[in-house]
Parts: sequence; structure tokens; C-alpha cells
Amino acid sequence: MFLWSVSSKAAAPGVIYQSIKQSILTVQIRTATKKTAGSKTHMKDSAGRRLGPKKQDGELVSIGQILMRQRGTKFYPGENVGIGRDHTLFALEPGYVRYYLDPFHPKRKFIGVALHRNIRLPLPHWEPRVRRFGYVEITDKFDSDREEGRMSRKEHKLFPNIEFALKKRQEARLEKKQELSSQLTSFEEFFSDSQEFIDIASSRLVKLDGFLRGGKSIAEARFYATYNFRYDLQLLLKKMIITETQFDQRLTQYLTVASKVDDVVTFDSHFRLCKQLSSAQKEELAKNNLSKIEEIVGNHTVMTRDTRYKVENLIDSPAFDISAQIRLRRKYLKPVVRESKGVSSTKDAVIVRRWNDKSRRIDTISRARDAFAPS
Amino acid sequence: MFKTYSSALPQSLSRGLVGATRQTPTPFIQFVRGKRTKKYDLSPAAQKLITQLSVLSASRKQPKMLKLCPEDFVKHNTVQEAYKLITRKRKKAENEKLKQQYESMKLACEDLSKVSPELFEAANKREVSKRFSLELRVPTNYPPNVPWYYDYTPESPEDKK
Amino acid sequence: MSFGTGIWSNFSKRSTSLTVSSNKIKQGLLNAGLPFGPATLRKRSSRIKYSPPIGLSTVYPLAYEILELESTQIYKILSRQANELSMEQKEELLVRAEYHNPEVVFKSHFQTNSLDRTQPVYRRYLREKWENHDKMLLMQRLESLHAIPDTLSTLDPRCDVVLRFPHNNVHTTVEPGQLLSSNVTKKPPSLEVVEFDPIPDDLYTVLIVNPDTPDLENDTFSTTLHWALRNVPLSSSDISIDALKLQECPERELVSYLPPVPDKNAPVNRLVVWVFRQNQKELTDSEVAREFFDIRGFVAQHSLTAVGAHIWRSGWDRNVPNVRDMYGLPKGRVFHRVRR
Amino acid sequence: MFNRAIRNFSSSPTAHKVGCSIVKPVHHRVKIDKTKLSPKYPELKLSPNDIRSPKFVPRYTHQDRVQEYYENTLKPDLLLINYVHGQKTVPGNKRRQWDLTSPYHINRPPRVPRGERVPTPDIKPRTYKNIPGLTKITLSCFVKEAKLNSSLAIPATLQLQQITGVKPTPIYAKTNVPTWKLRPGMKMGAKVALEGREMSQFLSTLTELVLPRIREFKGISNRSGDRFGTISFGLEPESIKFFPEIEANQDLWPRTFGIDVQFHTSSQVDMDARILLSGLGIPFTGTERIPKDLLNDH
Repeated sequence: MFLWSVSSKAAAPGVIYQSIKQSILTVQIRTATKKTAGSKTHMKDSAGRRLGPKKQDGELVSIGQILMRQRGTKFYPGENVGIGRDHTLFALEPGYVRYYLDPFHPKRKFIGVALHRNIRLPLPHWEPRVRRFGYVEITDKFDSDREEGRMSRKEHKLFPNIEFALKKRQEARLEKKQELSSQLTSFEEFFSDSQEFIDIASSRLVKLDGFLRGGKSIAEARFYATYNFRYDLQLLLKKMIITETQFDQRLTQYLTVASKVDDVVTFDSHFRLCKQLSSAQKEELAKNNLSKIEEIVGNHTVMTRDTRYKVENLIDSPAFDISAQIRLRRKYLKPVVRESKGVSSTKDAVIVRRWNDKSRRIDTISRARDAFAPS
Repeated sequence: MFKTYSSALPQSLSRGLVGATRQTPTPFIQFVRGKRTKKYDLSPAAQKLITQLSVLSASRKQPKMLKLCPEDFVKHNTVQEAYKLITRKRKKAENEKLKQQYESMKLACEDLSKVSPELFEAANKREVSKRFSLELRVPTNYPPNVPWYYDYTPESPEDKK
Repeated sequence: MSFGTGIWSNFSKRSTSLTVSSNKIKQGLLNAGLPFGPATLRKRSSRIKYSPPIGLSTVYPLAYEILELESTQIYKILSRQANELSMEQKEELLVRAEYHNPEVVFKSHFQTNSLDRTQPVYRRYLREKWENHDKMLLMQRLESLHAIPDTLSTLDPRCDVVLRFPHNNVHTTVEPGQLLSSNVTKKPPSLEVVEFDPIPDDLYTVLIVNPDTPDLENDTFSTTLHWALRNVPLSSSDISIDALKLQECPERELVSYLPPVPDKNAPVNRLVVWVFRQNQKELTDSEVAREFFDIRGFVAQHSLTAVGAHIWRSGWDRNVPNVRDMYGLPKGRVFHRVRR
Repeated sequence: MFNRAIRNFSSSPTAHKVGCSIVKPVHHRVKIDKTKLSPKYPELKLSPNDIRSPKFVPRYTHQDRVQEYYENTLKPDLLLINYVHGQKTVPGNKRRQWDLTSPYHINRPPRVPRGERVPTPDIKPRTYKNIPGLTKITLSCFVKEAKLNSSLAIPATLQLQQITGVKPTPIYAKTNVPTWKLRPGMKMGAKVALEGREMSQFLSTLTELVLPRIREFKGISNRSGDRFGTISFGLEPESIKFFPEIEANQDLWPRTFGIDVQFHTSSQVDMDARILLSGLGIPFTGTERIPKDLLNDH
């Protein structure tokens, strides 16, 4: 290599002359060797990507046909047009291609597909959308039945479980009905009633039970049980399965049964069948039960299993609603009677350690052996 | 570390750990969460920087959130609303007062300009470099007579005796 | 200090629903401290552990006094200028007079289920709650399911619509846009229309429309009317439209309920509930076609004002044939699985 | 072993998605706050004024003496001092619109004001509605040596926090000056903006404890200011030691850093701002220049 340079600071005339001479020489040598040829910046071109519109305005397209190939979103997907991974626009519905502008996006150009020849895009903002149904009805009886019975894999796998659960539910309802009918016959008001009466009554009670467990009040439950029966009956009448006389007869029968059942029985707060009480009767019963409880608790400072059981039974009566029952249980059925009561000698006492919230320390307490009421 | 703790406990006591630590004075090796056990050899300058950064960090200084019961929540809201109300009223009154002052100043100037234009000219001249006096201070309960003792030296302990 | 002596303890003119019913909580709110402890905390241990913030008990009586005084002055304005004030102004003043009453604040924050809707202040609190969640949810669902341009063009919601299917055992409300099974929707729903404005009692129209019924002839969709109620009277104390109300007066049911019975492989159907105010006019239309129902034309013809809406979706499921059978409808169509 | 729902870095789903988002116009006028609709983090949806919110910060915890003094004493005085009868609005130097003689003028941004880079505000008559007040104090601490030793910015930050009690924000170099070895992104110090009670606290410390003890301090120069009501001055590193927070443990502060203090006021011109600050106990020195073009006396 004959590369050298002259710094301009030390440019004496003689040196310059020499450098000119030398440079002529070097140029000749460089052209001869061609060792440092220029870089190939001009050789990077690729083949054309065949971009651009594939369908013109007004052309008829079918689903999936490509409307535009582009780099970036030079055009945006408008009505019934989708966009691919490389921003390719394609038709989602068959129709006529429209190139249009949208006043909601003033700086964007859109390509859309109008479903009919006379539709212009964009569609009016406040009008219903123009939609295509696109499904074909199966007219063949065999095919349509097969298609209707077809299940997705997920449904197919779950189907036995669902059937089993439905069967179990049905059985549980029947069982409940039998249980309720047997309970119903134990009420003296229903001694003389026929089997049919009991049947209707118990099926009504099953419905009431379901409504109550779902969160309805007893009045709502009664209303909707009757309502459902009447509604179903009306549908039967409409379908001409029953005549009007049958309708009237069945309805009156049901209503008489319902009124009698509602008058006599109801459900308590734990969804058990019990006698329907008037408010005065309820008060009376509550008073009675309270006095009995007072008597039992007052006599026994230490709760035994027996007394506890008795009090529990008295509280668990239809006279008290659920909040009252909780209150009474808190009041009378405390888990522990007073711990420091009557412990004289350490012989009878049990030593326990317990966290005290108030003092924030652990207290050591000696309590009588029988201080705990057995639960 | 935790292992030594549990193995040192008698089987019967290991249920109530709180009680056990409170009542038995046996020197247990307590498991402390987040305590650094490894020692790093850092230069004092670097250690100082770390300390300074930890002072700047906000996460340590998050106060505990107040948990109020519903009644106290309502009471707190009441106090806030009452404070807002009186502040609003006070602001309004002050603004009204300033407005009155402004209106009367304006009225007086207009009158003066009609009565005596020369006096008005003199009164309406802008004072250049007007300043409040330095002695005017923000009022305190116990204001000092002299703002600062430049030659103050604390008493030495011998003088006290 | 002045607890129990001011306007907020005087119920000669104010409703008793403006006070808390539980004595323990009331005493907690009408005393500087908490005489019965934090009565609202459920667990005994948390009641014992609780300690009130320092200094609150000294400031609270003063704050109560200041706010009560303000309220007294508003009530004075109300009584003095009762005839000059418009309905909206009165409502606004009544809200302002009670808005910061601690008992009212307590009830509207923590006892929202039993608020007295006849009181303007509770209506205001309920409206705030509705606007913060339910209104936005409804509008989001209506928009994203395209119910708004497909049925009516727009909605300016003014009341909350609560939808239930009470014939089912489970007594829950339907969230807007929920996909319901055909068993749930086989009998008519019940509605609660919660108005927040101080409007006079009005008559209401309810329409349930399905804009997704296949129209095979034109290869598009048509709108079907599933239920139409008219001339239903509602007021701020009586807000429900249920079977009990319709039984009293069957001619309120213009078009009987048709349950959604979608066809197999057709897209999921949207059932849009529209609630309209009739502006004190009776609707005396006898015949309305169920098929190809033009809801926009109907609304324009009777000059109804849409005040609320609700939406649910129904798809085909195994129970649809049973529902069809129940109503004596013909067998459903079956479409090809693939859309062409 | 690992939760499959967690997205892997290697296969991000965005790679297969198209970068096209179109906001569809809605058909209603209800504003929808998506965070309120999501069931997540219910307490974060509360307003920050609600005490149950984690964002809640108690305000008005102390009496603000400076603020009260300003409201009760200074405000009426300032109204009186600044009042000149028959004031008129002095229009500011605004951006110039194109005259639309050419169609290319449409949508062209307006020209910069004549002789300036940024437009200046109008000076309006002084009434009871625009009495000057102190809105903000900004303290900034730029450490020149931090370009060589970047850790020097940390004690400077800490010093600001110690003095003000507010967490400072770091300052980074913006420009590239190779001769000073300065590069963009170098941490050079910190700044802090004080408002409300913290501002009053700093102001009273400054005027009552620090400035009186600076021997050579005569006052802030009457030439300081940005013409439109912001006055600034500097505190030397030695004077910082007079702040009681620093003075209390001097061993910890072998080195202190100078601070630039800026008083942002709501006054329209510097002249009014100086009167206000002198009322708040800040002395001024030197001759004052009154810009005649900003005076609006009839």
C-alpha cells in the first residue's frame, strides 16, 4: 500500500511538489489493484411485493377475497372487512367493494363491503346495522335431526353427568314430596282429605320449599306457586290439550287445596313444615317458651346436656324468627358458664390459659370442672 | 434458624408460641423476618450513601392505614364536611370585605378627581419601590423584641453553678 | 352538646325514615363517643380490639352543630318560600338539608337495602350509587352488544331497571348482557323501575324485543316483539311490574309473553327490554303484530320517552324444544353449522 | 409447575396481532369509567378524599400562621398599595396570525411574537380579584461536581429533603457539552416544589432563622425576577448550615450544597411581587428598575 498523507501545517513548497508527484504515482497504482472497491449499497433490492388494491370500487367480492395488500394501514378495514397480520384487507361478507371516508375518523381512508348494490358507505350512524344472516336451513328431516342432536365434545363429555344430576334432582324432589305428604297427614286438619288432595298439597309444598330456599318470602312463594300452576294450565288450554271446563275445574281444585294448605301449615326458619300461627298465637307461644327457658336456666347454674337440649328445643320453635333465635341462643346457650364461680379449692379446679383481649395478655384461669356445659 | 427454634421448644408448649415466649425466659434464637445475616464489606463512604438512600426511600415511611368502624367513618365525614362549610363561608366573607374596600377606594378616587384634579393627580401617583418595613413580622404568641442576637453565646456550665 | 335538640332530631315535619332504627347505632351517632362501643362491628373480638381515632370525639359535636345549623336555615328558606320555589329547587334544597346528616349518611352507606325512596336525599344517594356502577355497566353492554342502533337509536338512561325471573327458585337479579338458559326465561320476568327524578306518577310501557330473528327470505334479521305492557302505573313508592300487578288488570298486557326460542346453530339472540314513560297519555292500541315489529315506528307513533333499558342473551340449548312444546310452538329450524 | 396463563416472553401474542385499532363511535352520552366496572381493587375506586382510600392524605393538620397573616393583614394592604385609579389592560406580545392572503395560510401555525420567542401575558387592572399571593416556592440544587462523581447528587437530595420535609425529585442533565464532560441523563442534583403549609413552614424558617444570620446578606437584588412575578435568589453552601435541621447535627453534614430559591407569585409584574415578598419578611436591596411598558396607569 502506498497510502500516505501530508499534514497541511508542514506544507513547504518543495514538499507539495513532491506530494503531487507521488499522488500521481499512487493513483495509478490504486486503479491497477482495485483492492478497496466500494461497498455494495445498491445491490440490496428485493423483488416487488405485489402490493396495492386487488379489488376496485364497486366490484363484487365473496367472503375472504383480498381487497388490498399494503405495508401499514394505508387503508383501514371498514364495514364487513377484516384485517390480517400483515395489514391485508379482506372481505368478511359477500358484496360490493366501497372505498370511502368516515367523518368519525377524518384522517383515515376505509375500504368496506356493502351488502347490496345500492348501499353507500359509511352507513348512517343512528340507523340499525345492515346485517346478513348467512346460514342455510337444513330441510332434510334426517339431517336436521342429526344436526340438532349433535353435541360439542365438551357437552358430550359432560352429558352423562348432567343426566345423572337431573335424575338425582328429580328423585330428591319425589322423596321430598313423599316426606312432606307424610308430614302433612300427621296434621289433624288433613285426616279426612283424599289422596289426590294430599298429592296436590304436597307438590305445592315442594314448590314452596324451593322458593323459600332460593330467597323468596313465604307470601311471594305462595303467590308464585299458584301463578306457575295457573300459567302452565293456561298454556295447556291454549294448546287445546284441556277444555275450558277442565281448566276451570282443575284451577278451582288447586285453589281450594292451596287456600286450605296455606291456612293450616307453613315453613319455619329452617324450612321445616309447621303449623300456621296467627300473630297473637305466635306471641303467646313465644312468651310461653321464654318463660320456660327462664325457668330451666334459672334453676340450673351449670348447663347439663339435658337442660341444654331442652332449651335448644324451646328456642327452635316457629314462634321465633331466625335473628331472634340467634339472639336467644347467644343469651341462654353460652358455651361456658362463669369460670371463676365457686372454685374454692384447687382440687376441683382445672387450670386453663386464655388470651385476654382487653388486657392483651394471657390469663391463667382456674375454673370448676363442671363449668363447661357439654355440647 | 427456624429449625433451632422449634426443636428447642418442648412438644407440649409448641402449640401456643406467643404464650411460650412470654412466659419462659429461655434464650431462644428468635427467627426475625428480613434481618440481614450476611455481613458485607463496604467502605464507610458507600455505607453512608446507602444510609442516605434509605432515608430518602418512601416505602419505609408509609403510615399504617386507619381502620374506622362505620359510625366513626360517618363521624369523620361529618367533621370534614363541617370544616369545608366553615372554610367556604370564611372565604366568602373575606372576599366580600375586599370587594367593599375596592369599591370604596374606587368611589373615593372618582370623587376626588371631580373635586380637585391636582390632589387626585398627587394621590394617584405610583410609589416606586414601595416596601413593607422589615419589622413587620408574622404574628406569633410570644414574639421577640429583637429578631436575632448576633452576639449570643451560650452559658457555660460553670457559670450556672 | 346539642345532640337531640336540633332539627335533625325533630320528626314532627320530617320523615322518620331519616333516622337510624337501631338504638345502639343511633346512640353511637348522636354522642361524642360510642356509648355502646362500635355496635356495627360483627365480631365481639373486633369490638373489643377497636379503638376510635384520637380527638374525634371532641370535634364531632362541634361539626354536628355547624351542619345542623346550616340544615335549619335551609328548612327555614323552604318554609318561607314554599310557594315561590319550583319543584326542582325544592328537591335540591331538601337534599342539601339532609345530605350531611350523619344518620342519613350512615343509612345510605351501610343500610342501602331499606332506603325510603320517597325521600329526595335517599334518591340522590341511590342515584349516585347507580351512576357509579350500574348505569355505566348497562350502557357499556347496550353499546357493545349493538342493542342501541339495532333496536332504538340511543338511550339517555334516567331510571334503573332491575330484571328478575321470579318463577325460578333462585331469587336473583339479571346482570345486563347475561347469557340465560331457556329454562330460566320460559315464563315472563318481573321488573323494578327505580326512578331518581322527582317526577309525578306516570304510566309506563314495557317492550321486550329480539332483533335477531332470522329472516330467511331476505337473508337478514328481523325484530320480534316478545312482550308488550302498557299503561302500567308506577310511583316512587310502588316501583315493581310483576305478575301480581298484571293479574289485577290483564288488559295492561298488550302482547303476551313469548319466551326466546333460538334456532339451532343460529347466532345468539339479544333480548332487549325497553321501558318508556307515556307522559300521562293512555295507550289504546289494540293490535300489534309480533313478527317484523318496527319498534322505532311504534315509539314514534305513541310518542313514548325511553327512560330505561335492560338486555339479556339467549342461545339454543337442549331445553329449547321443551319450551317450544310447552308453548305449542312448531319445531325449531336447524341451520348448517358453517356460515356461507 | 408454572402457571400457564403467564405469558412467555418468547411467544408474545402481539406478534400475531395486527397493529390496527379503530375506536368505534358510540351511540350514547354516558361516560364509562372502566376501572369502576371491574371488580378488582374496590378500595382503589374510592375518591382520595375518602378516609377508606389508601390514597387518603390528611390535610389541615396544623395552623398555617403565614397564610393567615397574608389573608388578614397583607391582602387589604396590597390592594391599597397596588391601586391606581383608571388602569387599563396592557396587551401582551402575542403570536401573530397569518392574514390568509394565500390558501396555504389555512391551518398554518401562527408566527412567534414580534421580537420574542414566547408570547407574554396581558397585564390587567389590579382589582380585589387578583391580589398577588405566594403560590409556590421551588428549591433546586444543581451540583456541578456531580458530573465527575455522580453519588454527590444523593447528599444534595437528602439535604433538600431535610430542610423542607418534602421528597425531592432528581434533576438530570439535558444537554451534551463534551468540553464539560456533561452528557444527557446524568443525575445532577434535585429540586422540590413547596406549596401550602410546607411552603409557609420553609418561608418562616428562611426569614426568621436563616436570613438574619447571614452576615453579608443585605437582601435580594431588586433586579432579580422574570418580569412576570417570579423572584429568585441563591443561598450559598455556608448559609445552608444555618437551617436548624442541618445545624442540629453538623457532623452529618461535612459538605453542604447551595440552593436556588424561586418564589412563584400570582402577581402580574415583578414590582408587585417584591412588595408582597417584603411583606412576608424578605428584604430587598439595590435600585429597582420599573419597566414602563408593563405599567398600566392610564
